[in-house]
Amino acid sequence: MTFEPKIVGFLCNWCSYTGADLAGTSRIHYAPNVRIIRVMCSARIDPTFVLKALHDGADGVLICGCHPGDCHYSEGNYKMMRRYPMLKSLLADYGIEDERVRLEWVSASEGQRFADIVNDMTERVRALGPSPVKAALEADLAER
Amino acid sequence: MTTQISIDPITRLEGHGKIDIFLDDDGAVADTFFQIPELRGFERFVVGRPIEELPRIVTRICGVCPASHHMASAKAVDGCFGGEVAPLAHKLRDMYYQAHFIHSHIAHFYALAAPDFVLGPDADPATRNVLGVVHKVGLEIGGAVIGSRSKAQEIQRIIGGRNTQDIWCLPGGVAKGLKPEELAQIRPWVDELYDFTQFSLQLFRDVVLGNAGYVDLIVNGPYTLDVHNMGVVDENNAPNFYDGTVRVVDFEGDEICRYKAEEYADFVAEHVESWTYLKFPYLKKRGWKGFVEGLDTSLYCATPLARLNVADRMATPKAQEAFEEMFTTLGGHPSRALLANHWARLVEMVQNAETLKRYCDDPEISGTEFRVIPQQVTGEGVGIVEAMRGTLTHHYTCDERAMCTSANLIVGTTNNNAPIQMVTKKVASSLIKPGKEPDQGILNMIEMAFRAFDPCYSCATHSLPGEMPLQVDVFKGGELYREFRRCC
Amino acid sequence: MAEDKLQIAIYWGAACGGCDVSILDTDAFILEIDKAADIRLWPIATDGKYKDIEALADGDLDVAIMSGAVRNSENERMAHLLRQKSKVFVAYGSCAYMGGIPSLANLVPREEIIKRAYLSNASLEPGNTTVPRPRTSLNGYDLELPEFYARVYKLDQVVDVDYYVPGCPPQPGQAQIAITALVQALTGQAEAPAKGSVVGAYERALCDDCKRTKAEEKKVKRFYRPWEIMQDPDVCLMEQGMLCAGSATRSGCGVRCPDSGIPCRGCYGPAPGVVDQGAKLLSAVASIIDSKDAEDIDEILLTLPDFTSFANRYSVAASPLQRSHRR
Amino acid sequence: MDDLKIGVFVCNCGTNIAKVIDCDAVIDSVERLPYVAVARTYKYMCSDPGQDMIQADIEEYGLDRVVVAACSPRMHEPTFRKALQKAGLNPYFLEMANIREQCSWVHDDPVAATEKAAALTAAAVMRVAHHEALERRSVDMCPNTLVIGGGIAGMSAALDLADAGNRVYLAERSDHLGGNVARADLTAPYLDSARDMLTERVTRVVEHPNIDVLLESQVRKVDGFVGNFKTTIRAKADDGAPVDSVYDVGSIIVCTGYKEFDASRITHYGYGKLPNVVTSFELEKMLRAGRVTTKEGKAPQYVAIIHCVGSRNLEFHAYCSRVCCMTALKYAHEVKSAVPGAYVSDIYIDMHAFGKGMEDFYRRSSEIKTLFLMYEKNDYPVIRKADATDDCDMLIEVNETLSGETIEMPADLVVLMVGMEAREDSEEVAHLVNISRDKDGWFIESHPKLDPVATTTDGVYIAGACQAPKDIPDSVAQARAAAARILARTALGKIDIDAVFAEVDEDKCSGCRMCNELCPYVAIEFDLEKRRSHVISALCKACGACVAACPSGAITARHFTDKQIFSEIEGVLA
Repeated sequence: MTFEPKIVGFLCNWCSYTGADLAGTSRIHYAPNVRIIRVMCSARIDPTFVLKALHDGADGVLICGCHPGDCHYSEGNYKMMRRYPMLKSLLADYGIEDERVRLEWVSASEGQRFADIVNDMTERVRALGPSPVKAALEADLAER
Repeated sequence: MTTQISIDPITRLEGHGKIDIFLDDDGAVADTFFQIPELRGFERFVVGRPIEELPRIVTRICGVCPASHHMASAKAVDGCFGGEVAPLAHKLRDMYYQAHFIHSHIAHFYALAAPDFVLGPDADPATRNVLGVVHKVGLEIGGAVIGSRSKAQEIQRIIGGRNTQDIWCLPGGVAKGLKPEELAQIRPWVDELYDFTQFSLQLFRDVVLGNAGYVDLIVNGPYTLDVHNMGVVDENNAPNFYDGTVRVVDFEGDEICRYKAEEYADFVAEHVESWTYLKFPYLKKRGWKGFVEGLDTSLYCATPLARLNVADRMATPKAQEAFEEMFTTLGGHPSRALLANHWARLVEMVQNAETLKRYCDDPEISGTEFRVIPQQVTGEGVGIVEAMRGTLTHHYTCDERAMCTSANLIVGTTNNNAPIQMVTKKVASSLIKPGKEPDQGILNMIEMAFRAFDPCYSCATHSLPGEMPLQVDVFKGGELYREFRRCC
Repeated sequence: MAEDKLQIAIYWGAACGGCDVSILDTDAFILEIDKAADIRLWPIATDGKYKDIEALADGDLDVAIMSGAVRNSENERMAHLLRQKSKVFVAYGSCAYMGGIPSLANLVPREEIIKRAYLSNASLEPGNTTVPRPRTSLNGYDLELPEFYARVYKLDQVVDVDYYVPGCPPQPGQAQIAITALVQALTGQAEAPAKGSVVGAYERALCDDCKRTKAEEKKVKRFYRPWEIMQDPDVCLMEQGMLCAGSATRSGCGVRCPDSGIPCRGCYGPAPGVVDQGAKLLSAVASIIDSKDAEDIDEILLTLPDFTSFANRYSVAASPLQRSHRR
Repeated sequence: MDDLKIGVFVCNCGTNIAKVIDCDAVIDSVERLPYVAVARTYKYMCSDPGQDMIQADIEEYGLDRVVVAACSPRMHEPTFRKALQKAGLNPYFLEMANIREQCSWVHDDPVAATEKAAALTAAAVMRVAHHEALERRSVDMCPNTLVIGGGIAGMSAALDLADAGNRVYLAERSDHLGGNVARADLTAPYLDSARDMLTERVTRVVEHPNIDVLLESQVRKVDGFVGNFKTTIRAKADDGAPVDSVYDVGSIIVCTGYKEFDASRITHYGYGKLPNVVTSFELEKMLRAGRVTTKEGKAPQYVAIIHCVGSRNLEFHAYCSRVCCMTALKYAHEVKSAVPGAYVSDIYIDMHAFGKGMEDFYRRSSEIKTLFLMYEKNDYPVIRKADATDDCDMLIEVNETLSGETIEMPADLVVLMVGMEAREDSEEVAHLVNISRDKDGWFIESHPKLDPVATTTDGVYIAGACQAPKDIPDSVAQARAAAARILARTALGKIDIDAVFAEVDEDKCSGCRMCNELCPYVAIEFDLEKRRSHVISALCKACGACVAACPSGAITARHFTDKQIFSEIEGVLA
């Protein structure tokens, strides 16, 4: 059986979530692996959410916000833009492969782009295999 | 059939260290193994960290002597930046470190060593503790002990911000200076501490030297080892705790070698045994020869006594008087009498107090030029200080962004790992003989040997703390039939 | 042992001993504890018999205070034993509470730790290939060492913990407050804190107690390492570009580090209710970076290397990921 | 929370959901979750019977939380919130799982889609358990309005508001009213005089007792929130020194208009080098003066009009400027009447003749013998100086697409139909009033279809060409729509504030001030005495930036709390 990754998506309400809705209204088909959690703005995405998702068994985390300059709240997405490289280096130090966590800008009109991103990420995470986090924490318990 | 005696304060007990004594069929000691069961891996996990953070990370090797690690680390880090340090910072660090030595030595002498001497090794174990000492010498003195320790701690705190888990040193200096009002605050305490060192020496004279039995135990007891001595000295061969040259002198007083911090790896190497996590340092040029005594041995002690053994003199006048008195009593310089370490601590404390006084009188001490901004990253540094428990070496390398690329530590107590192994066997062999079964005395005797070294396995394993709780379990035919325990 | 006295044990796991020293540093308070309680076990300071602890019925100890993390099988065994014998089990100090500095080792594989210590450093015996092993058979003697686990655990990953006292080490005054609160609760003089509470610390972050001035404009164009600039002793360190974890760290330490010119590194742990101190610090610090350009942001972040060891200096084991997952 | 009762309602959406997702399987999987008291499917949950079913179940089972798994919450969240409210439940006790737009419509594997739908529904169930009752609140509404920009849009909005009896402050940067319309001669398609139209407006505005016209004035600062703004306006006083005055207003309309594209940026048209290449506005000026001539003062025999200068190309602006096509036709008429006998050629990409009367206008323009030439996007016509032997000043080479041939047209006067651009101060204005701009610099409306005059900042409206290129009727319509929106609110005297906003727990706030500068709406204030930050809830738009950034977790996002999102994470991964 092929491995089906579970990816948690955090999407801003105004652009990316609407873009994902547009993919729906346009009947653009894409991989069913991303489960979307809606937040008002990508600036609301606390890096803790990403860590928690990985801890709870996510194989990947996709973060989407409005394109730079297009934020519904003027500048919220810049906050995410700044957190992202710091989060990525933190995750690298914890041994999480680069492609498991991804930030993309998706506007309300980019249903196709959203679908493409989901497909691409699903393939990449599938190629990486299951996230090592849950297994490693369970192996730790077994050692004791 | 082999009988196994486990002196096991850790694995099945309260502390962190374990001695296995194996008896032959006749009931004589066949071999002993002193094991340290823990490792924490500081040398590895500091790699990749900003090098200037190391002085605030490695302090967690030991909560009993964090200041020593902080200082050795700070100096190694200075080296990584080319070594330029504000001259005032060196003075302040040295001053701070004297205060740390004083409170650490007070704690050791009064809480750990004094019970043996003040109350006697045969006293009821229940009273052989610091409270027993206070009762015997008087409550007033007990108050003075606690007060002096706390003053020395407070001096350290005022100078460097904290009196434990030190934070103060930065590359090129220190993070804060000593304000005139702070100096004014500590000045009277320094005088009181000096008086307290004189009081302590007098107490030692009265209680210990006044008792011929004790003197005999110190000078002639089983607590001697024919191994060499290591310590840091200044240009006059007087002890220096913060900075200087490492000098190694054999037990007859001849210099074997001296080296600068950055040369340490040419002179010292560490031997590994698979049955303990703690390594065994030895003099590299002589090679590892096993746990042997004698002029040819490559083993050495790094203890307060060893420091005075390698020194030709003390750096301050009152300490010099005390030094002369001690070695005269011990029958000459150097001395192999391990129990004289307690006395050596008191002698050192005098030098610490006198040095503190000198700094208080230094007109530059409350200046503001306490740090320079490093201009270059040179990538490697070795910092050596004398920790309370022996010569402490930190060696770091870093990349051009000043991120740590390697770290190597040789810790005070580690230096004494082999001597502790050996004295353990020596004491055990003198106590356990065919037909002579071990009793409660084995505890006291082994404990006294350990206390002479004041070993700190927190430091040594970069993991475990504190003083030595002990338990002796005697096994015969695989069965436990005697057990003796004590925590210190 | 007097019947009406509280029965207390104090113990260390993988610790430096600083926590025990912090209790000793409460000075005269120790005598008060001594009055109110029988200290049945405290390796650093008093006599106590491990076998006696083992012989106790479950719950006979009123309080067990354990410092240190769990690094090996021995630490874990003792944690279980003390938990079993005590009514109230306290994780004391940053290591017990969050893994502490020793849990920085969780970012490194166990094998590399062994390798660095015994096979590849500057002062090893030339040609050494020996490494310590759990079991050694030597001249017919069997010697054992506790098992060195793959990673460090904080105490509540191993046993059920009732209360936490943060700090590396806990500030003695706070330790005194925490112990007093527990003693009063156990003797019916006060209400017990809710299970799982952090005691001996405040509810707000360190900035609340920090005397440095804080301005509205908190923007960072580049970060400075503490040695790179001379700092203004009166102004918020973050505003001077120096990473300081104070805003993401519970207060209670007495602000000793920032008061002495050294940025907070977070030893008192996260503010109440926060899951991961590091993630919160990250989120806050990133937010005040003064740039809207991805490349520029990368440039700025070059001035803040190894953020992870600041984010979780004392709390790698407590972070959601707990350890490196590199394969 | 122990006695929570959650109802789960899974919508089939006819077959939209049910044809891919096994809704009964979703019910089976969520029924087992804690607190779920009832779980049902229905054909159309949003229909009246569907809503009735939810309301009946709320009553029958004593439900206190409701999950609807259906379409996007952006579609029907208000519908179901109302249903809850009608049944006596707080509307915020609803959570929707989006199993249509983000599931049945995008996945074709029924098994995977059903599994995902179940996960999304489980997440909604776990989330809704942590929902809190939230109440909307109302505050007084100041009836005054600040209109920024005295063009046709600004004046039209001002008049409607003032006619209703409300005070209007009309701030204009320049020394006169009228904006870009004041630069035009006639208007398309009826060739009415722009001047006449404008004069009527300007006179009424200036004379209106309820309108304060503030010329040579700039808005410097906007504080406060909807219904209660404090605006600082800097005016040039008589002696030239600037004076700041503060005006209390409840609403703001931004009507700052556009600027024209700088034709010299397209170098190959030779604007600025070839003297007889002019912009549309330069032609307007000639028309207004009643004299259309070449630089040399001669009447042009050949006039060529080139469309889409700066618009509809890859290099400059991809968008259509909307008014140029019809303006070009207007020029065809006006040139013919100003220079009888002139040949007019009209070189275009596509002829955009949308709107009332425009197609007729196009036809009439053909009838007056305008020569229409069509060129391909990005295949620009090339203008060169004619030879001395030619009877014209310039020659324009066009790859004409209808004929498929390359045609060379004579020209004495070339008119470039310059497109519209966002003004260079649009970023500054956006900052001032806290609204967003799109990638071209146009202000963004709240909803492109349903809410075209409101913005993301409540109480701030946009009208006219500052929002996007627009002609006069559209600008006026939008302006008057904005005025109507404001009047609707001032009529009530109170305004409702959304229940969703961020809150600072002062017992946790350490006063670190990390959040102080983060809020785009300046909703966070710092109490210097208490040393605590505080969110002005009426200003907060609930983006959550400060919530995520607060290093000590002292700020909570109502309806998007950490706990709610954590449970959602657990839910999607369960």
